[in-house]
Amino acid sequence: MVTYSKIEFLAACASRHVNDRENVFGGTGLPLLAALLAKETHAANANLISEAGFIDAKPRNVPLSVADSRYYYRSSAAIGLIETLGFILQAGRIDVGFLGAAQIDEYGNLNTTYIGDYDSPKVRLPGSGGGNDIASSAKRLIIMMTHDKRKFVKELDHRTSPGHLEGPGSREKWSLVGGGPEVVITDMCQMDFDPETLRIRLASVHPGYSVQDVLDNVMFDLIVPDDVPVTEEPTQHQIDIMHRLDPNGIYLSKGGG
Amino acid sequence: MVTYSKIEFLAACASRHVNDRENVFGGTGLPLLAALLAKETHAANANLISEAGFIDAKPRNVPLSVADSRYYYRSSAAIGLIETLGFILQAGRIDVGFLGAAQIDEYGNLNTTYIGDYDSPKVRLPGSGGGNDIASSAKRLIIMMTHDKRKFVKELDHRTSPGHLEGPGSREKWSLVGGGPEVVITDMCQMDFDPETLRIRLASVHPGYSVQDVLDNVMFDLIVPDDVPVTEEPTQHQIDIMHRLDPNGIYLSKGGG
Amino acid sequence: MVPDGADLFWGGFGYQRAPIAFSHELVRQKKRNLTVHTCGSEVDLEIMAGAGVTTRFEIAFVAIEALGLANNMRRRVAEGKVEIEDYSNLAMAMRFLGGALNVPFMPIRSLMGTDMVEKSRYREKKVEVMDCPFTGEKICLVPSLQPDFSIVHVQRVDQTGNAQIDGIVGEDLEGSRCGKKLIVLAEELIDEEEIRTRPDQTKIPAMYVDHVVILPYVAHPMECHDYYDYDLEHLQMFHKMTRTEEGWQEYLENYILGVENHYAYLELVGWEHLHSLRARKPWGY
Amino acid sequence: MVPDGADLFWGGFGYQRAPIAFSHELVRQKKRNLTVHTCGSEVDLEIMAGAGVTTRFEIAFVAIEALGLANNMRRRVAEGKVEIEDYSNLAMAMRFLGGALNVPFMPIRSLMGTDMVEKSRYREKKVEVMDCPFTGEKICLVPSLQPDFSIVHVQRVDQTGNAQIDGIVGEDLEGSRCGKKLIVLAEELIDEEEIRTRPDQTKIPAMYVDHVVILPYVAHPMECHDYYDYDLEHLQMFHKMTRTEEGWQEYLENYILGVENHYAYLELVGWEHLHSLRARKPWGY
Repeated sequence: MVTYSKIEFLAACASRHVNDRENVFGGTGLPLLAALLAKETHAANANLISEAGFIDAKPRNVPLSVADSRYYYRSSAAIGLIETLGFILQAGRIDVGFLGAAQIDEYGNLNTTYIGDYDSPKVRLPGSGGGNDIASSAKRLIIMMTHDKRKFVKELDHRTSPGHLEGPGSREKWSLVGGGPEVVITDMCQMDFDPETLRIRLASVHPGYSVQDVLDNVMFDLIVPDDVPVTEEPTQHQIDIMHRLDPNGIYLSKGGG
Repeated sequence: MVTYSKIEFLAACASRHVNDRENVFGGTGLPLLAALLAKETHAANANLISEAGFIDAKPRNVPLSVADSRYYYRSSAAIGLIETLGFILQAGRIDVGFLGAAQIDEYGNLNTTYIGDYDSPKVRLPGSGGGNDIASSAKRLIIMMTHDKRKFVKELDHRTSPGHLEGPGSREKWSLVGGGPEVVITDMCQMDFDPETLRIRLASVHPGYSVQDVLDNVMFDLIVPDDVPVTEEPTQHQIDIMHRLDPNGIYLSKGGG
Repeated sequence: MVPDGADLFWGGFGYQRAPIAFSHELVRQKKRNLTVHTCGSEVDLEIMAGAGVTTRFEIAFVAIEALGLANNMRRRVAEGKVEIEDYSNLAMAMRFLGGALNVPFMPIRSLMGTDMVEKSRYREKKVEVMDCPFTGEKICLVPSLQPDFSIVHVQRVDQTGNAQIDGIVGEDLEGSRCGKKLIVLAEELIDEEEIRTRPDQTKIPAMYVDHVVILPYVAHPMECHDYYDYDLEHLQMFHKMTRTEEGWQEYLENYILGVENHYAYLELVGWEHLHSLRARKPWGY
Repeated sequence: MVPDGADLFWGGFGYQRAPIAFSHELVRQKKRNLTVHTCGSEVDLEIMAGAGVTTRFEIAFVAIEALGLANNMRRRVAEGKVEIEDYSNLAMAMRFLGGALNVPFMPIRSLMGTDMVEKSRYREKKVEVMDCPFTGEKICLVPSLQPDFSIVHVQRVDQTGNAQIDGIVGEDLEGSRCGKKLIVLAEELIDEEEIRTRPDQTKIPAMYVDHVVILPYVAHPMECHDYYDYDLEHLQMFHKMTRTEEGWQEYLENYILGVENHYAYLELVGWEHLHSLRARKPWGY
């Protein structure tokens, strides 16, 4: 039996959502690890892009920042933000974007800016960064979050990035370029979106968790299909590659998603 | 006594309108020769810019095109059109622009596009190029034309580039960045603009021409001040420099302005 | 590859990196009803207008600059065979930028107060002058362009399509990104390793590129920075011949239709002569 | 040079070419009520927010990325001492582009449908959503920025101000052109001759530059491509100390207020340690 950490599980899980030859926004952290893992396994020709300006990157060490020079050498171009977020992303050329969030609602809308009231916020979070842009314009959006009841809320404290907004037709109303969220990956489960209502739906639960565990940890009505499979586990091959990619455990030794 | 050709006279005359340390759009032809002459005489630190993307150019041979590689070596930057026409010109950073025209009206509006009716034009001219942009946004505009009655018209066949439009307040109405035409140099005279009405006014006549010659060759009411001086002639020094700049006579041997 | 009726972004600016070889090929393949979008091109536009390949142009400028007017274009416009929708250089460059950014328009401060706003050929809405919602000023919106193809000529490209440009870029960065398909013509093929050693020298990443054509002297008789100078003799001959329809037809027959392909054209021009045009260091021409 | 109350474009992106030394100097000179405009900066924003130099930010992002949240900013916002007007990275980059182009706004396809459009702190009009006059689609206009000063950190500059940047440019090309005055901080002075030999390598022409400052390790503890890597140890210490107000005050006293200038700061960090961070070829870090 393969043994793995939570981080390794999540990275392997996320990596399966990257297909070969796709244009992927890598960022940092888990999404980057997932994208690099995908490139080392089933998606060798995925084009890893960092919003800071790096295109087709093949970092030999894991970057800590989207602007990290580790993204530079052996990339095929190093330009700037107008290139990546404008000419590439806004023009509809990004297949997959990854985002994290502090809060998500049942339509996959995200909050990465404030906890508490906007006028006197309790906690200032990082803000949108390129998040709103990616959520607006990437063809598919993969959301990665730690699973916590306070994060799966009926009402966001602040809507930073568009998911499916108010449901069918609402992204079209604003002529958003991208297709919106496709998958939400947490440390308990994977969720997708019901094609009819565009509301979050349970897709698979991770080994060791039950459907009830998930239901106990969301504050909205989660759609649960009749058949909920168990999420695929990482292979030893995937784990070995991750340790080669991050030999110093910069990401692998971290606690959360 | 200094002997000079018409071209040499006009280039010397135009060069006096370039001041040291100014940012100048050089283009090709006579304006370029004038700008280069200015840099070799009283305006060594004039910043010669070509709209194709060259900044602070010091060509060792006279370019035939705004994009000519002769503009490249020993310039301080070689970029592109968004840089020169957008970041530099539209942002109000160009002190002096030069334009020619097939027709000019009494407010200094210019036609460089069509002779005849727009719907079935008799002659297609080059069009605006960067002309409309330069006329809109350069602080000062120097216009160079061959003097011909059919060119100094009451009504343009086509208004390609803005002069003082319909007179006082009309450039402001469109929030144009630049100050509009300052001087018109022809092979007969120099004209400027009456500060009250912004209509063309005779400023000096070239040696060999009379005020009446000029009046006979404009189709609108030219303002003529009481005292019209004779235009300064080129010096031998200026002529020598021009011949050094254009040893093959690419521009100096040409017929017209 | 380019079907009749397609619209193109046309790269190069002035005498620099003009995709002349591509215009020859369009003529030889007898393409019809193309629309060309560019700021200011010269011999290539003359060829396409003269040969009846392109019937609509959205451009800012056409002439051979210091050499004089565009004779073919002048004749074709007078004959009513070519329509030109006139913009300024900044307007066209911004229209390509807007297309590359995938926004429907871009704001500029030119064109206002002139016939460039008032008169249009075939566009329903050529420009739109609006009151700025932030400052109240008048501002001119120009419609973005996303043509079927972008045609761009560069110095070097690798196997995968990553392209490097020396010297000025003109409007080619925006232009190469605004088209639905991008065809890159390059003077020289370089190894991917060379690209990946200096990624900040890549002007057009491979992800934009659909087709690559490697040919020498693509721009002849125009110039290609660091590679070759313009051929003044040939240019003057071209300009002189186009003064009459007969002269132009003779040039068309001799140099374009009468040769099988670009190499046969270069053969006709003469390799020794071409070699004499090669750029000298450090000037680049 | 920068007066109290001024607004600044702040260069660098993420860990790359952050003008840390300039933020230190603003703190030492006890500047107040500055407004900072940038996409995503990190340690420098923490320093300016923490020390009370900057009270307003128009930004898209603040955190130390992989290392975690921006503790100082979080405290100052909770205390009501700092106001943040939130935009996205693309929105900010386009605001700088619009400022550089001297047009009052730029259109983007982000922000719509979210609180980024609905909520604002102090701007009367933070964005404007309009119907496109060409296509009828909704489009979001963001107001352009032309701040009093642009602060940009580059690798090399010549005597006259022409600057070269290695690696990514982030938003610094637009940012360096949008400010009313431009201050360039460079790691290295090079001769004008070097610039004029390769003009297409110039990222910021001298005509935009008002002041040049030459200092080594301007970005420490962040990185500068081809010059030095980030100082992970120092970064982690910084991030750990900022978790409490006391810890931050201690850092502020030790590393910023307690040293006379940038060289004294470098002395404190230690030249041998700094030397160990120097970038290796061909990686650039």
